[in-house]
Amino acid sequence: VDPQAALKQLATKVYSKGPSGEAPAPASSVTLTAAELAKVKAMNATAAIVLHYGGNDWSNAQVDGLKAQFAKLGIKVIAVTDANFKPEKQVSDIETVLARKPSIIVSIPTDPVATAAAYRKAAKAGVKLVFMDNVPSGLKAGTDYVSVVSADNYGNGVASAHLLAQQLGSKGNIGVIFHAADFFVTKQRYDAFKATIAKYPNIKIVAEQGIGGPDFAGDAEKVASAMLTRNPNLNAIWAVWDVPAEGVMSAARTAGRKDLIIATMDLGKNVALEMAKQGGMVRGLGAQRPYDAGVTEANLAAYGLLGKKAPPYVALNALPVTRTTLATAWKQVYNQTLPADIQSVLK
Amino acid sequence: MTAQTTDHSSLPPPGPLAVELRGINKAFSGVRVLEGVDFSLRAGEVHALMGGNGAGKSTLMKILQGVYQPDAGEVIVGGQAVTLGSPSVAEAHGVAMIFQEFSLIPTLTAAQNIFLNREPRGALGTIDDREAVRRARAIFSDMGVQIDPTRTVAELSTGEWQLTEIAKALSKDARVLIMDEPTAALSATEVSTLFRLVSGLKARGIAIVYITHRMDEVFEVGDRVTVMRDGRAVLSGETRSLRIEDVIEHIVGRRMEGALEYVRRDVNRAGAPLLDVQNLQAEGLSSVTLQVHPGEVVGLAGLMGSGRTELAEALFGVRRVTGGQITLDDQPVVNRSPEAAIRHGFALVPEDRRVQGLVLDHTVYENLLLPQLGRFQGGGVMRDGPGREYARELIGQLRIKTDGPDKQTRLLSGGNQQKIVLAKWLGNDPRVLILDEPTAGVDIGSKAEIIGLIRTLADAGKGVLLISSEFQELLAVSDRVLLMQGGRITGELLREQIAQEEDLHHALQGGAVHDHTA
Amino acid sequence: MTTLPNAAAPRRSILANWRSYVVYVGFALVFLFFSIFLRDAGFLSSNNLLNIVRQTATISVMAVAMTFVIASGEIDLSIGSVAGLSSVVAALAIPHVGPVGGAVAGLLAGAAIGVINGSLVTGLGIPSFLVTLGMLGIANGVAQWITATAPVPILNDAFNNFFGSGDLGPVPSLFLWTLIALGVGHFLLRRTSFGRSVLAVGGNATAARYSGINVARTKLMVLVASGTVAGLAGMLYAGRLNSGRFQWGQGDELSVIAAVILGGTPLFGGAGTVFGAVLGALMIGLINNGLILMGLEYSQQLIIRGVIIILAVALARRK
Amino acid sequence: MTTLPNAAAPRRSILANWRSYVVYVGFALVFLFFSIFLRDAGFLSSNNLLNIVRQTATISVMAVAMTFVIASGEIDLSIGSVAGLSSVVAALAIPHVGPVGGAVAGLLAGAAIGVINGSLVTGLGIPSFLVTLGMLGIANGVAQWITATAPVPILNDAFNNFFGSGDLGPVPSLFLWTLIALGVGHFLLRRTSFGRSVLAVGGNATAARYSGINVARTKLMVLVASGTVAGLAGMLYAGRLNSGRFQWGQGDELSVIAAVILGGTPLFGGAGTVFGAVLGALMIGLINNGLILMGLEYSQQLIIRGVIIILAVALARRK
Ligand SMILES: Nc1ncnc2c1ncn2[C@@H]1O[C@H](COP(=O)(O)OP(=O)(O)OP(=O)(O)O)[C@@H](O)[C@H]1O
Ligand SMILES: Nc1ncnc2c1ncn2[C@@H]1O[C@H](COP(=O)(O)OP(=O)(O)OP(=O)(O)O)[C@@H](O)[C@H]1O
Ligand SMILES: [Mg+2]
Ligand SMILES: [Mg+2]
Repeated sequence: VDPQAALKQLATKVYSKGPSGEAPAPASSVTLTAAELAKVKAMNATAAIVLHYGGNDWSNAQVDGLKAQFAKLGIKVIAVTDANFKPEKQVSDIETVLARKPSIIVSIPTDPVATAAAYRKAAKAGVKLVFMDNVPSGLKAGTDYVSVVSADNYGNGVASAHLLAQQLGSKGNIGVIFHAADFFVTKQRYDAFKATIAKYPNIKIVAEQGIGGPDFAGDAEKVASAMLTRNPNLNAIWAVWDVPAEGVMSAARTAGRKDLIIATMDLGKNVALEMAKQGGMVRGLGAQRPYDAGVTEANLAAYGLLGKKAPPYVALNALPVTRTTLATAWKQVYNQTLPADIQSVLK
Repeated sequence: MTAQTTDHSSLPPPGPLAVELRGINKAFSGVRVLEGVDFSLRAGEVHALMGGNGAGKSTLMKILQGVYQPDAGEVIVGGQAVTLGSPSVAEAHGVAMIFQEFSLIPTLTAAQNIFLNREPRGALGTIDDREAVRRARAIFSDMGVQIDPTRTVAELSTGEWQLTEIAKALSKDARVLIMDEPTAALSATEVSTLFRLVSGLKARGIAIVYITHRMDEVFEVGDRVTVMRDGRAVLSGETRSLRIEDVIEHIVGRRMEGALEYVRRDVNRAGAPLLDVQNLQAEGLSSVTLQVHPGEVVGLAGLMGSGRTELAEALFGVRRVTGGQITLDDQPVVNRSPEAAIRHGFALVPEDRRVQGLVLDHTVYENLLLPQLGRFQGGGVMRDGPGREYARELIGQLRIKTDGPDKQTRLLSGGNQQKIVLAKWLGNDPRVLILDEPTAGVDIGSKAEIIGLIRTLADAGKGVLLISSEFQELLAVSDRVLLMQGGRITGELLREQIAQEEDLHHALQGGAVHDHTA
Repeated sequence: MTTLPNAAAPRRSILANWRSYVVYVGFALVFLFFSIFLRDAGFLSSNNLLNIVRQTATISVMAVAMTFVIASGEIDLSIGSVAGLSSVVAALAIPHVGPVGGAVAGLLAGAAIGVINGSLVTGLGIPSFLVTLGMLGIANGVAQWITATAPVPILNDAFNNFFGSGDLGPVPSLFLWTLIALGVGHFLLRRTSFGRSVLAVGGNATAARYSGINVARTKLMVLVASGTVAGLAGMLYAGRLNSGRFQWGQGDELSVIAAVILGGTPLFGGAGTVFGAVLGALMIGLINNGLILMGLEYSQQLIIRGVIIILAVALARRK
Repeated sequence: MTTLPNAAAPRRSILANWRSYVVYVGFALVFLFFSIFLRDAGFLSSNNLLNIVRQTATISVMAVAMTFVIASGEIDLSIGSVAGLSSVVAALAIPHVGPVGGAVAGLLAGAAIGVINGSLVTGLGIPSFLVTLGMLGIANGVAQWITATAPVPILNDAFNNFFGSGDLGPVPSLFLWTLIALGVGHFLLRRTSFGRSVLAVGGNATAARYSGINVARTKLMVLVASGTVAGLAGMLYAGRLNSGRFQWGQGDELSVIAAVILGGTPLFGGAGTVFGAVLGALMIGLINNGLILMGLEYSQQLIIRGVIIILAVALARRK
């Protein structure tokens, strides 16, 4: 396989399929006319954002995009909740938020089964639901919820695999650190990575271990340290998202293995900084586009209010990031220019 | 075994043996505590068990109560050899005990404690606390004491919990009742009620073991006496055939003459007082005024709840003072905390050694040094060498019976624990010593030494305020006695004005004092 | 776990008072605050108030059992994990043995862990903190292992409604479970000799033994009860979330202990109030609910929740 | 927190023995076990052993301070959050005031929280469990708020090396920090009047007060120390991970308390061993490291870790 070509393909191709196997619609297809915009504005609608977890760059960017677009639509955001990865807390959050009778809930379900009843209750109450990434089981697009906007997590896993292969020259020994929980997003990435890397016959996974959190950086550090101890000839480590990757960075530093190649997903600030360094360990990552996703979700919510027919599944394609594309990627992910400290390192 | 044989011919026929202990041996981590002790108890008798601190009295009785198992020997209850594997087994055999150490549940009420594990039941088999309160109230009123059975034990004063322990044992309908120093925290009134109750129990054929260090009590209620020393029974006989001096000699191991008699000392009361308290106000106190002169021992006499402890606490900065003035050596002092009081030259031996006096889980050494950590440090660093040396000195001086300074304080006998509370303050060189029941549970030999010690301290110009419910002791050392009642000073007697203990009783009952010296 | 003499007379009585009303006053203050500030945000709607009860039901139920554990002078850190494991056991069992069998299996799993905890604590004398901390990991690991960390859906509506999702007329079943736990717990602690023994053992184990109470058996029973009730909490989670998963209940131990302490049970044993514990749980739920309704950011919610907890206790103390 | 009289003489002495050697025996057993089973997996390589020390350094350091807190009869649940907050404060400050100023700012943040905790506990008499639980949320919320939950990179190599990433010759700086904490803590607890006061206050606060010890000040100092040391742990996290982040240290409170208890300090105060606490932390690190090296699945690691903790304590008790 030629990683170069494969990565190029990613720019147009979306791997993930919708919850009922729907083909993905591009985000660019979701637009509102001026008349529709005015109509939505006149509704004085309200929205609640019910997150699975709020403490990372991805959530922040997503919320930024949502808030910015909701502001344009004249929709007031009345609550942002954070379930801290706990489904039961999320169920409570939904129930609580419903007391304020929002017109819209934008949410990412922590657990598709456990939260389904709560979302169904919201749908019954007439709330327009727009999901991120994942849909509660049993809910139907068009009737129960408006649409789901997903990053191409599978595609990101593919991207990270090709990027890693590219950096390794298609051969070497690697370690894999995955999320030891049946969590939709992280599982997709992991499956994609494994499937893709298997196409490189000279890349061998010599160590593989899951981490459970909540201290993902610390857990990853311990695992990475152990991997480096057991396999002194390890060339690269793949980490399932940026926070564990930071732990890998720390482990590599203490082991004196600054030549270790790290590939991961999500463009967090710390990994971006490492990537910006000349010879930094983080050589490639697959990024999502949370800001754009947020904007798209807000627009889809407006579809819901208007009763306009929405595509059931919208996906934003994966964004492979390397040192050379860092600045532009940052803009795409966060809708902001690259922070000064990273810029200064990049030079 | 040096048990004396006494002439039984003049005695009424002895009742059946309720309990017999034969050849009991017990050691704790290799240290022999009991050696071949024989002890017998008849139905309907009060058997006084005596001996120095650490002689093994409590340990022997705990074997009878099933708390400890003997290493050797036999326990015979009601004619049957029994194995008392736990307190509940002993209870099933009709044995109940008033423990010397705190054995109530502090978070439960007095009534709940009294009926613990034997709660009165309601209709549905649920426990009926109201009934328990009713019965507890009846028991208390039987005992002639006023304790609210709905108060939690943690809120009770030392004397009150002692009475609660007694009430608990009384409510059990035991055939054998062990009382381990039941009067250590009681004053005269409660003691006489207790004796009344004991007579009643005796008449009902209940066998009673009565442990005490107060000589007068033995001869008042005891039918028989057994004296222990160093883990052996060294004397046993009918009370009426024994002389007090003999008993003391067997306890202490030497003859002691006049140890508890007053030695007249000259106190100059003309000069400025060392401690001058004017109109002191605090919760439980109303306008207390008193003086202590240098070299003077002032006794505080009062009944339970009269406010003596409150006064001590107010002076020492434990209890918030709401008015009045304390002057020490013409300098006004304000003691907002014990820390300040100590800085100003006060020392307090508190009433309750378990709660206020000791960190029971710490070693003897650690407890002895606690009030003077500052003295044994240089630049913040503890100098354990001199500290240990000092602790050994104190252990020797007060004859504290312990395997060494590193023994856990909890494992010492009650009287020896009390000595530590006293010893803590000796190194501090205080100006004013406040002693609240300093000899509670201390054996007669040590008591004499402590009294001697108090005199020595006073001779060195210190002022001593002595609270004691034992009038014999109070009169042995006080140069002046203040009477307290209801939180105020109600009278003052020079030592010369008091001829005998009855005068003090009388005075406290509100009567005038007969001036024998006139 | 030995406690030590310390009956500082004046502090004692403050503590006694403190215990008796802080949670009531605190609860009232917090409730009043939100009632005024969130008048228009639906805070006082009966549905929202029932939500609070629903959301705190698992914590409330476990807090009732934890009151006994803490009152007896021990601690149980494993409850959250046990709830998760029990939910998984029930979910796996239901397709084979039906809803009743599944519930029994889940409860038995909890009880079995309680027996292990209790035996290790009383038999070997290992501090309950360590035993139950170890068990926290074991139960959690087993739950993850037997499900490969995947959720196990429960399709049986009877089970789901009975335990967590249903209503009895206008009353959510979770409300009833809370009431049952409260009633049974309160009765046991106040009106039975078992409850009395628990308090005695926690207040002074030696004295309790001298009074003929079997200290070891009492502690064992308390820990078994705690495990079983954690199993029940697992059923409630499973019913509410229509599935069993290792995550249910994770981290609850701290919330549960907090509810108990907030309710006025001292951390060192010898006293306890089941009523206070449930009110403590409700108060935490109340605060969470109110802060979300206020539309605060999560970070601000965290800060203000912390401040309110401290403030409520401090203010109540002042009165 | 008032403790109550409880004259459990026999259990005490068991505990005393227990305390003195369980962690040593347990540590030795675990070490031996892994040394044999992981001979070929690099377990005994000096680098791996140093890794264990590195990975447990923050826990070890906080465990030293927590030993004092627990010995004095209190608890501090806020340490993990405080570490996170301090790391963030330092990271934000460094670009403006340099590495020294940044470190000072981080430590001061920890100390300030300690002062607040201590004042609320001693001044208002609120149980430390509730105060520090409230503070856990507050510190965490503030850390999230001032960073908008984003990580704050630290580009200053001097800071990073000094605190967490560097080595002094062959010795990692984290090892040195552990040694310093151990040495200072052990000395303070065993050889100074402050340490004696802490133990006395935890053993019997009333008796300590009657002996002239300022109980409130002692507890205040202990909680301030705990906050400051949590701040130091925050610096170590920051240096090691080259950034400040609100998540650093989250959930550490339970590991730290576990290390202290495992080390032999009783949960209810009056006694304590700094040496044991550090060994307890190392033992937890050892187990984590060994299980990862064994290549077990995460769920299996959880189970076996729990079993080992219980087993190590139980076996050591038997000896
Ligand atoms: N559990 C124990 N472990 C070790 N030593 C003990 C234990 N219990 C008692 N001892 C020791 O046994 C000896 C006898 O103690 P005991 O309490 O029986 O004395 P006592 O005669 O009741 O004294 P006192 O008059 O002071 O109450 C003491 O030296 C005491 O230190
Ligand atoms: N209701 C209560 N709550 C808490 N502590 C109490 C209470 N009543 C009494 N105490 C404490 O008990 C101790 C002694 O009280 P009290 O005066 O009733 O008994 P006493 O010592 O036998 O009498 P005396 O005043 O003659 O010494 C004091 O420390 C007091 O603070
Ligand atoms: Mg005795
Ligand atoms: Mg008194």
